[in-house]
Amino acid sequence: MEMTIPVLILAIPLFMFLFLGLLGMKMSHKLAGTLGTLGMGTILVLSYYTAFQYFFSGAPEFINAAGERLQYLVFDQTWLQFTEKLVIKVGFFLDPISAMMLVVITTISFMVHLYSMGYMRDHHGVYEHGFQRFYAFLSLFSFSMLGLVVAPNIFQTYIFWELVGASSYLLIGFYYTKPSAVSASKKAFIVTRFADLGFLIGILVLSYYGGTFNFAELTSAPVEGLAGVSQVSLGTAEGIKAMFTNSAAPVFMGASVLTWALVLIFMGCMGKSAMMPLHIWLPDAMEGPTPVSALIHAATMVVAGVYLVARLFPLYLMETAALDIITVVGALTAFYAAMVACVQVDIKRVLAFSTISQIAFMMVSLGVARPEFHEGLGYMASMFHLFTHAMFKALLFLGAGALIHAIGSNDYTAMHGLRKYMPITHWTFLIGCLAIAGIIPFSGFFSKDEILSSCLGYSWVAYLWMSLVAGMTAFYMFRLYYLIFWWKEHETPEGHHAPHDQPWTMSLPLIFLAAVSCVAGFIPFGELVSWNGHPYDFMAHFDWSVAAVSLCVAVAAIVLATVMYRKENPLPSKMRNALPALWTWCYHRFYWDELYMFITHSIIFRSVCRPLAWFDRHIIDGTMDAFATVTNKVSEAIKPLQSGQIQMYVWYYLIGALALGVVTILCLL
Amino acid sequence: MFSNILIYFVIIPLLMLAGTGLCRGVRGIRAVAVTGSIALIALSVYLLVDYIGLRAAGDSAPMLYTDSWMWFEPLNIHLAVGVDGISIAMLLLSSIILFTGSFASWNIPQPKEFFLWLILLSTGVFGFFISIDLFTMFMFYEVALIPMYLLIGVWGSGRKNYSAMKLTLMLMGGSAFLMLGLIGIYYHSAPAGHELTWNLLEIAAYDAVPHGWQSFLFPMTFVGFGVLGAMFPFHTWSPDGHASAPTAVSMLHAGVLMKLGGYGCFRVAIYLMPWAAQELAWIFLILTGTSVVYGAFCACVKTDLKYINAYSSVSHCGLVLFAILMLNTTAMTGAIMQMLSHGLMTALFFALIGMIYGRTHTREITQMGGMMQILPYLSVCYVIAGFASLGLPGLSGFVAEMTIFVGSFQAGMADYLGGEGSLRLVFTIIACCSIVITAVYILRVVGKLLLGPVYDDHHRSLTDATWWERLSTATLIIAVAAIGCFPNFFSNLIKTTFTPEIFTVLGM
Amino acid sequence: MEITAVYYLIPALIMFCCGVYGFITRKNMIAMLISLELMLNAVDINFVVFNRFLYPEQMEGMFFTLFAIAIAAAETALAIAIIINIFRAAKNIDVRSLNEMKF
Amino acid sequence: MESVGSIILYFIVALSMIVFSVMAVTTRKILRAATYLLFTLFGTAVVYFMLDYEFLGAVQIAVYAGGIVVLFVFAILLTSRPGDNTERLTSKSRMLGGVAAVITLIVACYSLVSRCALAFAQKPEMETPDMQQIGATLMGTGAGQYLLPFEAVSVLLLACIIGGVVVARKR
Amino acid sequence: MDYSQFLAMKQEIALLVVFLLVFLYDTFMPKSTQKALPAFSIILMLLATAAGFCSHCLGSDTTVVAFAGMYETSAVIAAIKGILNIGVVIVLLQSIKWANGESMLMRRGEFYELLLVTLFGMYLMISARHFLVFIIGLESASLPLAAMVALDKNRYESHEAAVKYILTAVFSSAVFMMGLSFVYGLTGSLYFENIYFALTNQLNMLLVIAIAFVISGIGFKLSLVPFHLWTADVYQGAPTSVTSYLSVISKGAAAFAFLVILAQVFGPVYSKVWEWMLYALIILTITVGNLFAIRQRNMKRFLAFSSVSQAGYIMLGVIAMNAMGMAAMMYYILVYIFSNLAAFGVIGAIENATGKVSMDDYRGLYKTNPRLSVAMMLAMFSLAGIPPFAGFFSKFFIFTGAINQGSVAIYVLVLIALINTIISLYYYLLVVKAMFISEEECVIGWFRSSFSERLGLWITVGGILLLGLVSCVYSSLLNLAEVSPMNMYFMS
Repeated sequence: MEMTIPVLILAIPLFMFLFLGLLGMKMSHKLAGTLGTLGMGTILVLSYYTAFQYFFSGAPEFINAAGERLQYLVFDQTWLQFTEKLVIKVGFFLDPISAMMLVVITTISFMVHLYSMGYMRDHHGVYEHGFQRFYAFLSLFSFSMLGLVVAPNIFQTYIFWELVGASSYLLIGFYYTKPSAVSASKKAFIVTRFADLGFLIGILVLSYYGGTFNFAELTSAPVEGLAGVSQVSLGTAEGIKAMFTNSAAPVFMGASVLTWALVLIFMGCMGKSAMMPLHIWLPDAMEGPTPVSALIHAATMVVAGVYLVARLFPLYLMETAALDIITVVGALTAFYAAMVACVQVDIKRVLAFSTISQIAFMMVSLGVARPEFHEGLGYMASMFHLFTHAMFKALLFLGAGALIHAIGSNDYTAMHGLRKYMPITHWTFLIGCLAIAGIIPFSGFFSKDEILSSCLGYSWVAYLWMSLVAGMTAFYMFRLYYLIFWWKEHETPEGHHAPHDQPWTMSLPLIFLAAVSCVAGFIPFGELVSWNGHPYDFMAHFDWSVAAVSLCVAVAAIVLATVMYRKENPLPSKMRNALPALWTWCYHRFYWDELYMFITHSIIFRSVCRPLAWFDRHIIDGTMDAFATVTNKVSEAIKPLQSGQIQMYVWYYLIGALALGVVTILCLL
Repeated sequence: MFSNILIYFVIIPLLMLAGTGLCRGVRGIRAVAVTGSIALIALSVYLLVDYIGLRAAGDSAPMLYTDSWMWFEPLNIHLAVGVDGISIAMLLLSSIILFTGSFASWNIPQPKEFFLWLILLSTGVFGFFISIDLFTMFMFYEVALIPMYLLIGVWGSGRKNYSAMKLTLMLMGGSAFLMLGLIGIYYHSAPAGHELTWNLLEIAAYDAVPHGWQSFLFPMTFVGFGVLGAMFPFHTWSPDGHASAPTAVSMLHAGVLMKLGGYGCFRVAIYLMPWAAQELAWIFLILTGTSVVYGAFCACVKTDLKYINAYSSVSHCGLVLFAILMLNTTAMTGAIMQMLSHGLMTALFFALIGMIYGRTHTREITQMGGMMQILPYLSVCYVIAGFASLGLPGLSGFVAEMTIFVGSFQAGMADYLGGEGSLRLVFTIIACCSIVITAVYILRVVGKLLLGPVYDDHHRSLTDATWWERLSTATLIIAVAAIGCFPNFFSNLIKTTFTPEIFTVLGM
Repeated sequence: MEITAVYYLIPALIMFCCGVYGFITRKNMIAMLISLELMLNAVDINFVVFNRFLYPEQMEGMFFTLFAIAIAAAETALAIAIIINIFRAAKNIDVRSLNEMKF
Repeated sequence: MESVGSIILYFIVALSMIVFSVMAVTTRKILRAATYLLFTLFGTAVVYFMLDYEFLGAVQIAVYAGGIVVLFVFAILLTSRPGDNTERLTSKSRMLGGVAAVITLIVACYSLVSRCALAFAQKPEMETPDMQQIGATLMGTGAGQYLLPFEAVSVLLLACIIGGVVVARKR
Repeated sequence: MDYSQFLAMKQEIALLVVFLLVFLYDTFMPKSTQKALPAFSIILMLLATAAGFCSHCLGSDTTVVAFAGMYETSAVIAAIKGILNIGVVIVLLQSIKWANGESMLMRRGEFYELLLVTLFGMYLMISARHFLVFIIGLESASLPLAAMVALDKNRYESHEAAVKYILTAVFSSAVFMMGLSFVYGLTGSLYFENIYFALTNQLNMLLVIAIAFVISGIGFKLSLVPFHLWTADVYQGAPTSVTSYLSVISKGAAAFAFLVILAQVFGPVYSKVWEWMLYALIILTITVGNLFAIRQRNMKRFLAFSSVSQAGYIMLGVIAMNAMGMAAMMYYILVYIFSNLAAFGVIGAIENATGKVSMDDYRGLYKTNPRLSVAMMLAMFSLAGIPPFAGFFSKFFIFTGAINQGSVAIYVLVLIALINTIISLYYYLLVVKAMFISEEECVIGWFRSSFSERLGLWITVGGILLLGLVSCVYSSLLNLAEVSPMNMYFMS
């Protein structure tokens, strides 16, 4: 494969960022938007081409005779050399998941670019302030995200990981005059930064023992005869494990060092993918423009954590303890987020918690994946779900964006009964809901079903738990759906136009994504993506009993939602009154934010920073000043020596001379 | 004497001094300053290119362009010059910051005196970086320190008298220890039968300082330079000093002068006394490791922009010293890169703070807000500087910090696995934590100062950057980005310093 | 009974200490000067005694005393001139009034 | 072994020297102090005679007793006004002076006496230096001869004369 | 009797000739020509200096011992005398305006005569190898000074200072001579050489007390703490020219004489007795001098305490007991002469023009008198030891010289001294701050100082700038020191 296209995939968005960032203000809004979109379109085409090449060209560097998909290193440039072995390179790495991610990212990104052309202007067609900047940041994000997924080494991942964090910061804080947006962006950045600390230390540990940053060397074995081509191999991971075990300190605080490294790396993933307890930034991140939420906080960036775990999956397989931790964290998060999503009022928050929950699904899926069971079905399921989720969640977000754009509020109480006014939005949103609820034949059904299957293979507790969460997902999504589009007749406030559907730039992405959500389930994903590249016939492992059960659960949940929310009725408030404590806790998201507020503000800020600053000013600086003060004081104190009386002078003189003599005598003789 | 290129790093500033002294009008003075600093930049770039060429051609001497002229014959004091990659990087840094600093003080009152002192200061800086003779090094070091007093005292703001005095006294206090250390080194510089020498390279080659003396002289020199490197607990001059200093002085001081500390620690303390550096590193590791997080925590609660940045400098410079003490190539490379990076970005910070202060007449972030709407150019620059400071990839901070962390971790693990205690490891991890805290205080400032609604409506009438301000900040941003995007170039440049000779000297 | 050196040295030392005492306690400058004379005189005795008792073969101590007397005379003369001078300016010669300059 | 007469003479002289010096520094009347000083100086001269330094004794009487004391008396008469020829000493200054004097005395005496060979040396026989010898020593340049100090002290005396004149001159 | 021995005393004789000529000029020349007396004496001094240098350059750089060991001169001694001469010339230059003033009309000639005699006394102190000569030198160097201090008849402080000076000086010399009498008792000689050999096996209480008394006597001249208490009062009261003379020349001579006595007389008991005494004295001197200097507002008094602490630094060259220390000390004295005279030059110029000597009056001086302020600042920086001014080099070399002694204690001592430089920097910077940083209106208006004052300042500023950077000064001093006969007495 030639280098040109991969280079372009990375270069074009970077160029667009610099171009729009430096010169955007000089050009018209429309031009900037169009250029940005065109640029993204180009990348879309190139990425599709690349992915197509990878999956379907059958070239020897991509697939071997046995039909196994290989990893291919397109290029690898030294960027910064630490030591002989530890070198950060910037490269382009193709394997099933990165090719898949290329498709996901460019698709959603392009849709969002297009959509924003309509979204980022008001009803009179006036573009928002900073429109060019918006496109510049979108380009920056696309660049970073693409760089992240094609990274051939973990340090490049980390670099772009940070960059997506920064672009996320910039985009969440896009409405920088709004204090809430500012604080939300800050929160997002700092929480993920904290998680990245773990990631960084994890990298340090891993690279120290592994002696490399390269994924290929960490998890894969080179393929004979083809430069830059390798294949996922447990053997290599075994080798890494052996390096850890053979070293002098294989155990640290009760767990093996490899486990520590992997858990620390997972900590980074938790931050990025909003796993509990580092999830708190994601709901707040909804302060950003909705297309941003769709792109970054639903489809792409937040799944980077999942992606990274998948990247290092063979290593994780070496330490199942780490995988168990992932499973537990994922399961708890999934349940928690679903609980919270059931009672939220702000539609974007519902979607945000739904995102958390769904990502947790993917995590769980990775956590339960074992080669022993269905040849690592969970891995494939996770990636599949990542794919489908990206599509339908982006769809839902963009739909929500359309609603917000039409209504001017995030609150469903201002919506209700919009189905007649905004038919396109309604139908696409419904498709999204069906997909996420896991109704056959929409895409979510397939991916979720496989996740549940793999859970079953892990333990029945996990299976039941995740099925419950799946049911809750269906419930809250349809609660949302009904509350937006049904419940009661829409009341347009005085002096407002009745809400209506949006221009084509916004509708087109909705329709496209809805269409994808309808059919994506039928993609033979197992053929394309599996943990070791081995093609995987997923229909062969399709567990119809699991599917039936989950379908039943979903339908039941939908029915429940229909009963409760289709028409205005007192049932919801009754339920709420029945369990007031639970409702309050859920509504306040189990007070996580308050806890964090307490920790950061009262403990770190008040009890660490302030005392330290005080300590610095008064004790440390005080000591330094004290040298001066004491000197001055002493100077003042010995002033009487110079009394002006010569008789005192000679007295001191004589006593001094005698003391000199006597002390010397006493000391020396 | 004039055939050596390095000597021009002192001659040009001296010519600038003369030129400034002779000029009458402010235009002339500006012209001298700008011309001179451009000449210095050109010279350092030429030196850089030539140096790389020589290294590529296989010249593996520890220092190139070495030359030595006898000065005080009976004491064997020479005017000895020589550079390696580190010095070249520092020279480049200094000339860039002098250049931008000249622009940042475009409209300073009493320009003649100001530039005289400023250039005198940079004479000291350049002299320090080219010297390889301990005596001349020390002399230039002190030359660079004392103009600070008048620069802050006359052109400063706030509690300038107090700050100027404190800064000068504390730094001179450090140099008092340093002087003792240097003289001590001199008297143990050569084995019996050889002539005592002040020459760094010769001392390092002899490696004759007895261990007992090393454990006395190492702390002396390390603390001596460490004070200037804002090592905890001797950093307190830094917040006050920077807060009171005029813009260009803050830039030069934080950007270049504080680097003298780190450079000196490396070049003198560690290079000449490797044994003590290994044995006594733990004390200073604790101090510097503490100062990394400590400075960051303190910065979190400050509301004066310059104080915040000063504490941030404490944290970042702490990282420099911290990394130097790791005694491994990677960490040391990282330390030097951090010096470069911190020099540039902190200069950028101080330039911006000065520009904002010049407009709003306050540095309290509680008194400002929404600057992004009023001063978009400066605000964007500030955000970039902030990102550089918190270590965003693509800007200089990231590469430096990562190099340090990787290197330190290697050293820490080597210690840990080698059964030599886990101090390095623990403090590496503590130092890593600074990346989070840095993010906290940087974003806090960005949030309060630049974003959000406009705090004071009087600020709405402010005008954005003038051309010289744009030039000054843009230069720095380009430099920051250049290091951030092409780190390997700088890393390799610095690594050329770690010739095999140093490895044997340091026992690395 | 033998009159040894110490028989002369102790009175000389006592004389010296009287001078010290007088110098420190007297207020009148001339009285202080008188005390100083006592001290110088004591020194002279010391030299002479050492010379006579220990080193009779040479005359260094004696000559030192001789010159010391001359020096003492010179400094007394000068000191008295200065004291008279200050008497003119301040109309008294109380040493405690010399406190214009202190601290 | 000394003669009884000389021992008695010694005690008279020593006692009077001590007594008069104590009185010189304790008397309230300044003129009396000068007089006691004179007695002390005479005592000293007698000591010089007893130690066989007749020339020195003569110089002592001539210069010290004759010159300096007269100078003192003139100065006292010039500077004292009726009524203030007595002075009162504060107890503080007495204490300080006493402490200094006593410490000096103790330290000096103890260290002197501790050096036995020096303190308890017996008076050896010595020829009284005659005038010729003294003159030659004063004018010679060899070892133990004092031409240089002699010349130097003349410069000093000249300078003191100039200084005295310039200080004492009214304008 | 060999009177040709006087020929060994070339510099002293040249000085006496100058003295005589000045005396004759003053006495016999008509009133109208008296105004030229200062210039006349300066020229004569210059000639004498040149003669002194020449006589040593022209072949006789070997050591000469005259008067059977009472007097010694060598290249080093000639050099230190030459250094003092240079200082005197500058002092004379700076004092011209004052000496030609109204109040000095009757005393102008006496000022020069007395000054020359004191200088003669200092020469004797330096060259003396016999305690009688030394005492005479000491008295010649201090008694006429008392008269000089009293020269300013219109100021009461001047009289007060003179009384304080003469009474304490005589007291000190009495104590000194008491110490000497003990030394004589112990060794039986007043010749340095004899004492040196007699002391080789001696160590007793009497000797310690004697050494303490001797040190106190010279410490008085050098104003070492606690023998320094007269310093501030006398410096403040004396006419500025006399103060500057006292602070540099008298101190420089005493320092060198001190070294001579300690090395050539008490050398054998160096490490046993007086090394520790000097440690204590140096620490006390530097610290107490600094502590007092901090609070001073009167410039002369301020410089008095500054000179007290400088004396402590000078002593570092003595304690080293080696050629490097000696050279460093001489170099330090030279640089100190230039730096302090620059400071006194400015103070004198301002005092002559406006009568102001308070540091508070100096506030904002830079705006009214920039050149004087810069000269003052350079002086302060040099005194504080800031490069590239000469003071830095002298401090550095004196520390280097001291550490050459090699014991651990000396490192501690130097460290204490170095820490004290920070305090001293503080108060020197106070002056700089007053002149440059204070934003108040200066009470001292612009004035043009006289030619001689400016010339003096130019010379001193030139010295401050060049003495350090031009390495041959120190190098040649060190070369001289290394071949000097005193090396025999230094501990190897």
